[in-house]
Amino acid sequence: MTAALHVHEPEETNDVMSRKSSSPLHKWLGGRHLGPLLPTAAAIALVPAVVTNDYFIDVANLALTFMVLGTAFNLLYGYVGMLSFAQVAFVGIGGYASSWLVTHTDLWQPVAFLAGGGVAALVAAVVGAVTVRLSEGAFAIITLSFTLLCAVVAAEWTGVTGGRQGIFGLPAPSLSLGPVDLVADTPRSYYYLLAGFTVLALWAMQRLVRSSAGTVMIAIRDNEPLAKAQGYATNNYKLAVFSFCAFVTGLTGALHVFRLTTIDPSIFDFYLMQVMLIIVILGGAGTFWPVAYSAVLFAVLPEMLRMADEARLIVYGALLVLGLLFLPQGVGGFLRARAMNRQLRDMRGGRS
Amino acid sequence: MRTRTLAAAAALALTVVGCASSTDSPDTNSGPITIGLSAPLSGPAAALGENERNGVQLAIDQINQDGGLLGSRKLTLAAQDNACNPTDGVGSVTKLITQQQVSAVIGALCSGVTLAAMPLAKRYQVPLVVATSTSPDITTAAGKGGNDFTFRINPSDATLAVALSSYLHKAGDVRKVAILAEDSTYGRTGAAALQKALNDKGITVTGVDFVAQGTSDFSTQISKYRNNGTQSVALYISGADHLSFLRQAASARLQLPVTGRVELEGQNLEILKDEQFAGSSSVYPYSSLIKTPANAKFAKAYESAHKTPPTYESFEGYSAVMVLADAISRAKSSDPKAIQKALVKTDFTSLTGGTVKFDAYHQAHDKAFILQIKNGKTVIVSDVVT
Amino acid sequence: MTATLGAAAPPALQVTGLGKSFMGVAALSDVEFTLSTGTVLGLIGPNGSGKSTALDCVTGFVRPDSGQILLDGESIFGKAPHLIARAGLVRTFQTVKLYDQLTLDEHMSLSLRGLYKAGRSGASRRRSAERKRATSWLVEFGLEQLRSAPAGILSYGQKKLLALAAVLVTQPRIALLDEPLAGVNPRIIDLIRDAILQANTEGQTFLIIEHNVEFITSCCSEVVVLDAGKKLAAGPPSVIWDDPAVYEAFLGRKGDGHAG
Amino acid sequence: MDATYTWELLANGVVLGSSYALLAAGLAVIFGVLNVVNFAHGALYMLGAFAAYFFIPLTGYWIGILLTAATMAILGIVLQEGLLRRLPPDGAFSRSMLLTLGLAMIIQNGAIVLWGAGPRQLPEDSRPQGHLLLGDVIIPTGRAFIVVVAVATLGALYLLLNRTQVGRAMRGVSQNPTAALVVGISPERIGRLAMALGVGLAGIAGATLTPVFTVSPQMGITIVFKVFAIVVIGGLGSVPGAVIVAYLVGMLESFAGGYGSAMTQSISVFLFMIAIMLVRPQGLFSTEVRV
Repeated sequence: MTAALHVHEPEETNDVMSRKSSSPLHKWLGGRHLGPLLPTAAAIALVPAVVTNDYFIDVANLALTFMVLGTAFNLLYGYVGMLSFAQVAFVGIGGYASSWLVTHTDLWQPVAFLAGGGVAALVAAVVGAVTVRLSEGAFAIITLSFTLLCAVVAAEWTGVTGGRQGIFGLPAPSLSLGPVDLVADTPRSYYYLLAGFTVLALWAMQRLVRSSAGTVMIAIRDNEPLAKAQGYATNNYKLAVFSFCAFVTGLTGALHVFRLTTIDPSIFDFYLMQVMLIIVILGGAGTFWPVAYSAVLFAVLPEMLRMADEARLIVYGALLVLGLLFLPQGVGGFLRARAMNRQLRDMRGGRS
Repeated sequence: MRTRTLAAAAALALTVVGCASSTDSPDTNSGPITIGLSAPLSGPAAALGENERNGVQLAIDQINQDGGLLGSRKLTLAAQDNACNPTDGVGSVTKLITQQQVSAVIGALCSGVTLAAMPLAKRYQVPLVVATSTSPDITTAAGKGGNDFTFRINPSDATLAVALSSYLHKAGDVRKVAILAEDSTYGRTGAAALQKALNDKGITVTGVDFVAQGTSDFSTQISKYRNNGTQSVALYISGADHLSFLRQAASARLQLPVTGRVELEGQNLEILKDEQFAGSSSVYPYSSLIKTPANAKFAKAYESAHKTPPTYESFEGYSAVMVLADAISRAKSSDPKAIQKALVKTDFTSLTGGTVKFDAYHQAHDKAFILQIKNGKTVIVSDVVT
Repeated sequence: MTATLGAAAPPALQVTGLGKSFMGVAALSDVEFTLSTGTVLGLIGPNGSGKSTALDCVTGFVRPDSGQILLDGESIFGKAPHLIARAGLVRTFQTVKLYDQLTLDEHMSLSLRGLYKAGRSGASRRRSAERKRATSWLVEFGLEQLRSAPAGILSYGQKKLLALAAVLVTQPRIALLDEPLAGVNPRIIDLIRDAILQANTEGQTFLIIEHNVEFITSCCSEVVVLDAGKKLAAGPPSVIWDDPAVYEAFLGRKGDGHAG
Repeated sequence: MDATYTWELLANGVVLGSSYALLAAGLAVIFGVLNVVNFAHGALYMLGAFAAYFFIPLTGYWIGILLTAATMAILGIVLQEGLLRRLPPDGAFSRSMLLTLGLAMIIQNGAIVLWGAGPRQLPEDSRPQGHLLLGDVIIPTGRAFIVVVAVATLGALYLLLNRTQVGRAMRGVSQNPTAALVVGISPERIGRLAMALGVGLAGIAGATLTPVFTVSPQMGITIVFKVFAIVVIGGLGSVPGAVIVAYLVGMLESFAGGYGSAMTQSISVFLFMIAIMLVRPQGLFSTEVRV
């Protein structure tokens, strides 16, 4: 899917501004933007060493899942400006596709997971082909309806989805390498699997937003007509990013349901979407790491706020409203604005 | 930029570490015995989960009043919300077992969550007592099916459906039945079981409609029943929808008896008393009208605490605790594995007068009841062993 | 990019019979004009006369109902905006459009990457030439100090300058400017006028919508007057101002309608 | 299955369509004038139903409906002044969508905390009694009232939008944001009025259903998505389009459910929407021009 992003692009950035040169590998990995990834990866790696209780490992598992889901949604909404309510549908589609493949075929699990992402991307390409050209509102509502439709199909298409009850008893992902048998059948072992995937996914997504295609994505969000007037096939970009995010989201969904060992139509519940929205809005739409960290916060927060779901949703709703009113750019946007002001002061200082 | 990121990463690590430090130390030989409950306490099924929790709490209070178990060790309840979805469900059960160190888990009301909880019970070797989930797959996987730690005390829908269709067949005046079920595991498995049982008895099913939970308009279905020769409507819907359907049927003058899994109590009963629903019946594993001393005591205590008669979920929650208490006493230990061994040998008299004994698939066979409305009152027509 | 432009070459842009209606109301009918290579064509008319609609039709942002639009003799009628832009028709917008969160440098390079075909062929020599050109425009407009600042912080006039620079740096076949002077102070008007004249001297072709009479008179070689969606008059500026019909259209309808 | 059945389905479709029309018209007004996709519409509809649940036993049916409409209209103004108007202007469109989503979460779950998740019904003596007989078709009075209220309300809305200065200004604004200034009405006033109308209509829709259905905090969840679909099919922001499509969808659902199953009924509107989007992405009655 990323290939499509490069239809229009040379493989490297050619900003007018010259950049510090570095080794080709370092540059390919992300160059100067690699910075935040490394400490984050280190923190992720540290968790199993300090957390002894399985339950908290499971909370950490959820945090990693939210990190990828939130970041993928951030890519769409924060960077390209597409308010897609279909993300939760892609979680479900990836989950169902991989579950079906594992329970009905002899496909190797990692391949089935990737296929789950692939199916999600494929569906996204079809949905996107119709919707990316529509107005913001129509896009939001149609992606929302698509999610609702997915829930109905999941409940109805009993032969494939197991109906209301879903597909259950999913086997733990395993990998046999000669004498070594790796099985992710406990929260702890699953954590390693998820952690590896999360770091990889974060790296890929951050690589995308820092690339020249990423600049075009921001351009589309900030002013789509201008991007068109500058010769960019904005709909193709939107379609490609939509599909790419669906792939990442679908793959995350696959890993999520195999951790739960079951999938049923409740995967399409609006709750997950609400969580993704809050993560992105309060983290700061269009800022990469603040959103990733806010995902961790909103996975851990329910543990700190010991309250019923209703009360928690009231708190979330209030946070959403207050955030939009008083911190419209989120924490990330606030920090960025502060950094920018400092930079501007320096610039002005330099001029005088 | 870099320092900020480092700070954030450190905060992230600290948050998780902070969580980890609050782990309790296990203690299985003295102090209170903790019973875990995973049930929906929020979302559309919250009302049912609340009923179950009330039943569980009542049982625990009664046991504690009578001096507790294993020589005056008190029972405590650890309840976790599972919101009726597997994500929260797995979290709730993992938390009960690994953090709150429960001796056994009761749950998880919604079949989908129960199916997700079963592997956890097996992995951590903690008994899971299923009290209200209806999916037949739970029993298939339990006991001989491979999951030794799962036990179910509520009857399967298939047996209830067979009992109901036998009754309808014998009663003789209903030969065409429409099924209206909610779009949930409960509704779908119930509807499928009843459809099969009715067909076996030669009763025609004129149609099966699955409505989304929270559906408020049933006018289309009501028109259909009025016009396609349906003689009775079997309901597998719950909560607000149940009442909603009955009211709309009443005001649209739908002259049909209802059957299926109808709660013939409370607001429903007010509507069903009317002549237009004459001959309505229901099959239920429980009724507050059951005339056993144990049940009378339970119903009275429940009603004084909650101002309403106990529901099916309250009964099952209460029973689950009682079955567990019985097993703990016989095991002479609050160790989960010992409780599991004792549970297998359960022979316990239920509130209904039936017997709770687990078969090879860890399925108990308590009594169920055919209920009917006569002269504006619910009466028990017959009971069956499921 | 055609390098050979002999006497027999078709005009840069030829529009004939252009029509467009919204909800049955004609916004444009039978509009025609011709733009020759190397010239500056002014498109004027009272508010709501259809100038911007005409520009939108030509650049593909609005799909015209009828007519013919030829760029160097080839039809671009009804094509998608980004394809028309890549073909060499590059525009600015009446309400200045920029990417608020992107830096000035990023604006320039996005514009070059999107539009300047040579920029994508990867010849590093060419790319460094582009880079130099971008820098020189920013210097010329006094924006070089702010090149790594996001465009959102610019003043209105600076935004207009940046939007113009982003078009001119790509050296498009035709630059279409929608009211480049509206709302900016005299100092910036001078900057913009000078930039347009300088680019024109270097061979740049322009189509400009503008209200500033003095600017039109001094910069345009040819003017087309639109009124109520129809072509009212055409000719060199000096001739046009003497046309009584034009005079009436402007004075008789002053303040009528809303932004068009 | 005969003529009576068809007539009965038709009558059901009209009743269903009337509810949808009230909701969809409100949603379309808010979108058209304020460019806000109101995610809280379902929650406000639920609030309207609860308001009527409290009012009707005290005041009777008709005054109860009026009181509900007035209360909800005031709530609309409060929401506009207290929240929507205070949104930062950049990117206001998606922000307003998310703001109303947050609002919906608060109202929805607040109602559960406040009133419990269980269903409530009006006491027997507060409900409209009896039923109408049209030929062989039985229509309960409460359901007939839905149609009466909807037609009267939508008629009044039509007059307001087409015959009054402020209404014309509102329609003008939906096509061009500066139009209100031209006729000399402040955009703030237009915004307040739009929210008052939109939320008031949602309230009326909820109120008319109170005597017929049960009232519960979850009642707004599913219906709001359906109404969104209706507004999209009608052409975002087109009030007449929304009303026409609402009745069409009412019919469609009634017949899809009547001759198919409840499941065909519930997905018919979304399939209809997808079909329309493929053929006419801007909706059936849209006046929008998009590239």
